[in-house]
Amino acid sequence: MDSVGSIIMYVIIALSIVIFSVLAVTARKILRAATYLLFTLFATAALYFQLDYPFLGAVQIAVYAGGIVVLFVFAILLTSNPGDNSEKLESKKRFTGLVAALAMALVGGYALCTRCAALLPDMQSAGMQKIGETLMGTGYQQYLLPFEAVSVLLLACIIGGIVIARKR
Amino acid sequence: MFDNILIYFVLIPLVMLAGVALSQNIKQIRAVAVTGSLALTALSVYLLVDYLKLRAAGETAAMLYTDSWQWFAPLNINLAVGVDGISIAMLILSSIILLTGSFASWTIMKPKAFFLWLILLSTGVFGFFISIDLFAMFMFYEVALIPMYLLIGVWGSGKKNYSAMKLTLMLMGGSAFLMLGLIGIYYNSGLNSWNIVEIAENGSIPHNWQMFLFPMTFVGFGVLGAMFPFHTWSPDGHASAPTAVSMLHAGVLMKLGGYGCFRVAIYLMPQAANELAWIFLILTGISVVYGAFSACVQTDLKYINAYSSVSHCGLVLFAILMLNTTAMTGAIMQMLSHGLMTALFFALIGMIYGRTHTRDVREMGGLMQIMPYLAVCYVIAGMASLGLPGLSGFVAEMTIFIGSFEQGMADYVGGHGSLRIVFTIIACCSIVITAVYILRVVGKLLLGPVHDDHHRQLTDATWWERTATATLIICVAAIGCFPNFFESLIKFTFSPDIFKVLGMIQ
Amino acid sequence: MDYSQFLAMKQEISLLVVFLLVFFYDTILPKKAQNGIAGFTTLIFGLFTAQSIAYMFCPCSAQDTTAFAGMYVTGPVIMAIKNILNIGVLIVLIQSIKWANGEFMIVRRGEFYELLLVTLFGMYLMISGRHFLIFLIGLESASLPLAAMVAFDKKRYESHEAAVKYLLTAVFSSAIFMMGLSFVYGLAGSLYFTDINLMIFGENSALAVVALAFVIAGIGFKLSLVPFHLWTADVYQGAPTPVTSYLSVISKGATAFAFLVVLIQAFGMFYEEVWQWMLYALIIVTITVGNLFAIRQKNLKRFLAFSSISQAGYIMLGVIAFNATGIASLMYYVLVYIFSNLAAFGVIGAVENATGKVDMDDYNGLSNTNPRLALCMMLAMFSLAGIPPFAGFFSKFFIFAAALQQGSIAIYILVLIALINTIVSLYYYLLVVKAMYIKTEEPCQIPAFRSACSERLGLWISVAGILILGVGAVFYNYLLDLTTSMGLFGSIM
Amino acid sequence: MDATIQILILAIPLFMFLFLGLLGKYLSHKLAGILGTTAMGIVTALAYYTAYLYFFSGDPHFQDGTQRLQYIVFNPVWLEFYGNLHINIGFLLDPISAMMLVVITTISFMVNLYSNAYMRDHHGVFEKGFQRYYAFLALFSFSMLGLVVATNIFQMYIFWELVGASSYLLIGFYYTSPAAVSASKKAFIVTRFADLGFLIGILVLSYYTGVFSFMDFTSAPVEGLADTFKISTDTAAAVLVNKFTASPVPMFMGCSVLTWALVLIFMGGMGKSAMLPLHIWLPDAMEGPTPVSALIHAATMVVAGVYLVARLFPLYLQETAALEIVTVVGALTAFYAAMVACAQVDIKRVLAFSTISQIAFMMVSLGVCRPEYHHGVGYMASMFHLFTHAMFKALLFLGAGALIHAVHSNNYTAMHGLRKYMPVTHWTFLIGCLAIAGIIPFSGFFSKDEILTACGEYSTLVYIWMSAVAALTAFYMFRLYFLIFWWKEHKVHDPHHAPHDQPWCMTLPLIFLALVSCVAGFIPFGDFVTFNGEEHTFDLDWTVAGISLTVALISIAVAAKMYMKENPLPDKMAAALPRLWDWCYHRFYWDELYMFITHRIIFGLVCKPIAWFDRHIIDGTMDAFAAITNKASCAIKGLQSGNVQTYVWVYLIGALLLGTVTYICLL
Amino acid sequence: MDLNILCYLIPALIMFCCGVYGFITRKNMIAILISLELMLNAVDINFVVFNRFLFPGSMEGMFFTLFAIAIAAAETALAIAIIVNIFRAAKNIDVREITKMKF
Repeated sequence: MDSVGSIIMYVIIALSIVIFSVLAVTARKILRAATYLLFTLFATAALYFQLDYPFLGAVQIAVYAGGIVVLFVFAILLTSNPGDNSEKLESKKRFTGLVAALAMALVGGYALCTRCAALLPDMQSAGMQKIGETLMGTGYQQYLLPFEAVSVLLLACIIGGIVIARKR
Repeated sequence: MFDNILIYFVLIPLVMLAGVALSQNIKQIRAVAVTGSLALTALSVYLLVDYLKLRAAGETAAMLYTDSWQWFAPLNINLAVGVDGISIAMLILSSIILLTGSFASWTIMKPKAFFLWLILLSTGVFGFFISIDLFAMFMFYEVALIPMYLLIGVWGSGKKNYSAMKLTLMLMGGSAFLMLGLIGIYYNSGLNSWNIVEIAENGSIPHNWQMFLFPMTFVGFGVLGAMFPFHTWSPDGHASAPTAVSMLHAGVLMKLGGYGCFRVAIYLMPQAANELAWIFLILTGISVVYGAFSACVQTDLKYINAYSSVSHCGLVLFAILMLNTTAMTGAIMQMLSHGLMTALFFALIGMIYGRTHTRDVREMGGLMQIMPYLAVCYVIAGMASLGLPGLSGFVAEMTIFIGSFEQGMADYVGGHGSLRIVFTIIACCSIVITAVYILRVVGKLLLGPVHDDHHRQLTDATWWERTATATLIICVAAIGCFPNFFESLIKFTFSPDIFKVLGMIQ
Repeated sequence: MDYSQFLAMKQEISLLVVFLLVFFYDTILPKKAQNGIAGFTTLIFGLFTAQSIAYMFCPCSAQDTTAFAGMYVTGPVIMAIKNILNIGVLIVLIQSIKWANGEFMIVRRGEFYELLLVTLFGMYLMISGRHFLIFLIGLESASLPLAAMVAFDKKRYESHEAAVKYLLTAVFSSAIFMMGLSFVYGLAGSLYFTDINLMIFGENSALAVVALAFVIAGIGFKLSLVPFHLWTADVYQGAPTPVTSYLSVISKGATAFAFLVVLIQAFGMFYEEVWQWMLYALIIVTITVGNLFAIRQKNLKRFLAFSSISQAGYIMLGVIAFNATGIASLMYYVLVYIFSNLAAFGVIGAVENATGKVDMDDYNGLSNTNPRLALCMMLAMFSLAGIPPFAGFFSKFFIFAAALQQGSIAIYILVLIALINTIVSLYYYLLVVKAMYIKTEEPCQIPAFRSACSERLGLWISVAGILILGVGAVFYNYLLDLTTSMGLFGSIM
Repeated sequence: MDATIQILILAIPLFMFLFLGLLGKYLSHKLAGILGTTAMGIVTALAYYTAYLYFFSGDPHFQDGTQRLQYIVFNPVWLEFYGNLHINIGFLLDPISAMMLVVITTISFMVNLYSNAYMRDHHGVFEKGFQRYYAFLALFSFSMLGLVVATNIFQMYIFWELVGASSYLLIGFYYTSPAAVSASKKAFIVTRFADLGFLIGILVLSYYTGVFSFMDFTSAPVEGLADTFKISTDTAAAVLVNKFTASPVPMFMGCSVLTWALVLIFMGGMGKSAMLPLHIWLPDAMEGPTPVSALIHAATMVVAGVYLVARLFPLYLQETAALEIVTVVGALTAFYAAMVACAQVDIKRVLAFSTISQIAFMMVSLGVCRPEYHHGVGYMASMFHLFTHAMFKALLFLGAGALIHAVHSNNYTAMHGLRKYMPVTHWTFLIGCLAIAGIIPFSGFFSKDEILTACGEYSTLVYIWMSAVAALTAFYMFRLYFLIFWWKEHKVHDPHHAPHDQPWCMTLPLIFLALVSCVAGFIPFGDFVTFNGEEHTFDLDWTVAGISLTVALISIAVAAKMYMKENPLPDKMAAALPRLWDWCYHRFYWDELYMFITHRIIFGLVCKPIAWFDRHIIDGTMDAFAAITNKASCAIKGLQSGNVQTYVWVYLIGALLLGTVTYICLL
Repeated sequence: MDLNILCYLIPALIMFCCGVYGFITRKNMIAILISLELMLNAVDINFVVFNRFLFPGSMEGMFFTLFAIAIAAAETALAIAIIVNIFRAAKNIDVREITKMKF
């Protein structure tokens, strides 16, 4: 039996996730869409906090909200032609989009509903020490290798981004 | 490796390829082509003599000169070679037709590339006939097919693009089935071997697999053997192909089909062959008369001959399906006979076409007065085709009819249905229809008054053309006059196989 | 924390060393010396390849090695796979020297090589990774920098368009893939392949099936299996030719291996081998649709894109075979495919560099003006079509044979469909041959030209491969020995 | 016994064929003619010698008391099939083959000689292809000789085919003339069609007996002499490996298999011997040079059918149903041909129909022959008539050739009243006509009389029928005779080009054959040829002879009345019976019927539809595969719309479908 | 009343579907990118939720999310670079205009 507070908290988070997601993909103005995205990301971070992953929530806010959305805003400003920042959707596209989304929802929902019915178990929130060791460890379920690998990936993306974005 | 005589059937063409590639002018190319094919002919004749000697000395193995070199060892794929009487007959046929084909393409344009492809094709042919490894056989088979595309496409005439593509695709379609069949044989023979002799002797392909693999292989080879309804590549292909290619294709490549049907489909899967023969008997029986009837109303010389090939090659497959020694002997004879005679036909048509620039019988006439040599040769070829005694066609057809009738009556009397006998009689009817279309062409093309006065200036055959045609005529007549030599060669040498096959059926 | 585990990753580390050398060459050396970067990279990559191949034969590498608690595995088979890729990359590098030395490329050729090496690194990780996180990072490293490479040809609008399409679909695909992974994680509680394989044993819930479908979709995207292939043609057409050839052979080959690993290692124990049936359907659709699209193409690069789609279908036959022969055949197929396709791209690249023409109609009569290039192209086409005695025939035959080893009727039908499709593919490969050799009535659009030494070298190597790899049985025999000796559940499993 | 002579009989013509065929164009025309004629002369001498040895030497191989034996001179295997089935090329000596040797070589030699002059124009210039002509004649002689001496049915078939081919070559000798070309084609194809029946008959026969050899069919070996056989009609001894006697006797569609085989074999004979309804080629075959007509289409090849039946006669005797068919076909043909001959204008056609009619006589004679009737007189009569007919018909044809050569036309309208200009031709022709009409003492009288006797023994109906035919024969032959030599005076425009008798090498054969026709009737044929080889003396049945003689004389008188002098009677007759005349003139429209069957039905309803079917359905199907592939390719091109959103849509739906479909299938 | 795992998974799934919908319907490429971010984020939530509810003992899901965030960042950066690039080339970032290559 969860506490009423956590349920209320959950309802708020879930509702905001759903509502802001929908808004993010339906907003006419692109800048607004980015803003709704930001709210969605915040709601996600809140979810992480609620599920006892404070570190992850922090990372979510820092990277997503702080980094990516800012990037989006810059990009929007860079690429917007005056006057055409509102878009109209063709009805046909909307239909196909709806079909795809609903199909996905149906399939995914069915798949999840038939298999998953667990309740929230107790868990000790992992400390930074533990997280650090896991990140830097080489043992089972420790992630030094991905950590190193992702660094290469990031480097490559930086190089790629530079080479693409520069004017020559 | 080089102490096996058979390997030279592949090596000589390879050397010829190199020779042609290094040649500087057309004379050298001709020299290489003629020398090489003469060498091949000599080699095959030597092989024949030596083989007969071995047989006379009491050699009873199914295949002689067998040898095997590891190739893809983990998959048991070897380069296994070996020949029996049929293979030798086919080798002789191939080398003679290559030789005459070289003469027939004496003045071809772009000779270097032409001969390269032609010799590559014959490499495939020779390799196919000496191989007793399914994989190697299949590989050589495909090697022989693909040069056709360019040979027809580049040197052909008429709607060559269409024909070349159709021919290639249809034959490759056949080989698609074939590949499935061969791999299926490999996995289901219980031996994990690609060696035909081993599979035939020790393998046991389960019955239900045979029922699946037999049609695959038979259709696969049957496409090349111009089996109804997969024959339509033949008229267009032959009509568009240059002379030497038509010769080799009708003369040798179509024999690959019959040979393969026998060597793989029937030899390895006799039970299925026995049970499913009726389907293919109907198809091949139809081929025989259908091709002949179609030939009756064609106006293009090459179409006539192509349909005639459908008819004759249909007879080959038909006879093979009789599963009876006599008929099978006849089938092999028919392969030899048809190979030589159709090569002769195509050579002559090419020569006539080269002069008149038309192949439409309606636009020619009275050529006997203009080019008597070619005309007489054409008549001889026609006579061979309609089965005149003294020429090869008669011997082959009669052997087939006798054998088929024997089997058909045995079936009928034994209560196994009258399909064989009915189709034998239908096939017999082809001798009349053949006469109709052959004489029709001879009458229209060669006899009668000269149709086109422009043709009067045309010349008769040149010496290389005479060589080519005379060689083929001599061969046709030799088989026709001394059939027992050839027939006993074939029968004696392959009867152990066939008796085994039949033994397994009964 | 045992950092010595990195020592197991010799190939990756050497590759990174190469990467760093190139990176420093590019950034530190003065402008003047920059002209040599193409040659330099090719050279040291060549050395790296040689070393890597040599190391493969070293007895010390005959054992499978696991590192990072099973997150990373290497062994003879995997090294062979990587070396196959290395050889391909080396040829691509050689062929691209001329292009990279072009005036337009001067400012970014260093980055080209760096990105290329990183993507290769990513592929290494995909092949060696036994944990989906590593796999994902590898996949992304192999995809994202490629998007940048696709956009390299800044003059051409198509290049940008291709990059956008590639990137957007790639990210979408990885989202689907990760969704699938999340389901897998939900089921198995671990992302280690071995754990998944154990936990998922006999699993037949909808969640598992959907998860598998998503994972296959994510990887199928990189392999361009139908219906996840739609980006392929546009990207191949838009990308610079060396990048296209890289995409079509190396990226595809690496993913094929990775796919094999994932399916067999992580999902092999799935309920009734569901993955095989999924693959079954995908193979049929892939081969057929790829072929159907290919027959109408006019642009050679686009044409080869569709051809590579259907080839991917054939490659998957090696996976569905689910046995040692299948693995060996798959490796061999990829090896041969690398040589064949690179020969084709070598010709296209040479012609494009010299004249800028990539349409099939431009090739009409090429045999008259550039007989050698035409010959190379023809050999490549024959090899791709599976015509003996060229290597393509052998690879196709063996992959069919491997698939049929399963022996079920279903697999026979599958192979029959594949075989019938080879007829269609033969048709369009012959169209190229026809253009070059038969349509010679009009003068050729491409004048006679002399291709650069590097291009010729690349072509020579490719053609030699086409001629030797098949008839010379050692290659296939070696691979088959390797996979059988390691057993079905050897390092790759 | 030494076989050299017999080998030479076959080898010399073959060699001459090859020699003249290959090297002929390097020889002068004259030399070629001389060589050919000489060679044939040698062969004739050898054949005579062989026949002499056979009939008169009394050698135990040939004769056992009064029983003549079949003797195989040589018989090497040519082609083996299975079991005892093998084709041998051998040389069989028995009464009929010995007789045929004589007939063939005689006529052939005469024709060779005759052609030396005939194949030139009036200035002595040889015709183009003269060497070729002699080569073909040699080929024909070889084939025909091989046919008659065949030791087994398949050898006979082989030479049967060769004879057909050489006939084809000779009919089409004037290959620039479309009529000759089509005639030769027709001859070949019609006989080929008949040979199909022959072949199937052989197949049936050989399957059931397991042998090809005539001796094994029809003879019992004579003890002590391995290659000598006694002609036997005894069922038990006749067939060696006898599946026919298996019980129950194999039946097919209500008849025994043996009947089927024999009828089918007879079909071959019908073709070669131009029996109804396969006779249509023979009149057309007259397009060939006239000596060829004499040789092939009168004396030798066309009687091959009769010879075939005679050869297999012991087998036919076992299945009289087949013999009935022979009789009926023969009787109908005889009457039909005689009717038609009455209305023809072309003298060679008249002779051709007369030939058909006479051969039909022989057929009927065989058909009515039974051992119990007068010691099988029909068989002997048939062979006798074959012999005499060969002589007088060759005579008539050669005479006609002389006429044609003189007036350059085949039609009697160009001749009329030639008797004064060409006396030798006239007289010899008259002898020929008398012989064929059956006037004593010419040869035809004797042989025809025996035939009618045989018919009378068999059935009165057949006897009356055949007598009527004999009457018609006398009528049309004398119609012809009178129209050529009488009717009205010949108009000569230019005395230098008046018709005249031909040089000696043309007249000599005429005279020789006329002499033979005069005396041959007195040969005691029964001493040489009987159905079972035993000598038997047949006496003339004077009742029959008297009746037939009377009838013949009346016919001749009618003919004389109608045609000796120019008068309107024939036209009136024709006008009185317009339909009959029309049908006779148009040969009862058989040709039209055949044209209809071949062109409309075979070509129009079989070949053309098949060719169409092949091009449009079969080929169309193959093309349709390609078209469908192309269509499919175009149909799905929208998938690749270029829009990345479509791409991911397809991607997602694909992935979802993959999952759901698999899941559903798993359930 | 207990909060089932589905209570967390379903919003994530909806988020994902929104992303799908957005990708397919939006014209602006940046908007498409935003949709993609939603999808990736939904996946992250899934991982975390599964980790928390089903396998609280380990941190696999959490770390996957951690790396996924990094990857998403890299992706976005690169994507934006490319979009800016094409904006320079085509003066337009309407995805429906970017269809020069097709069929």
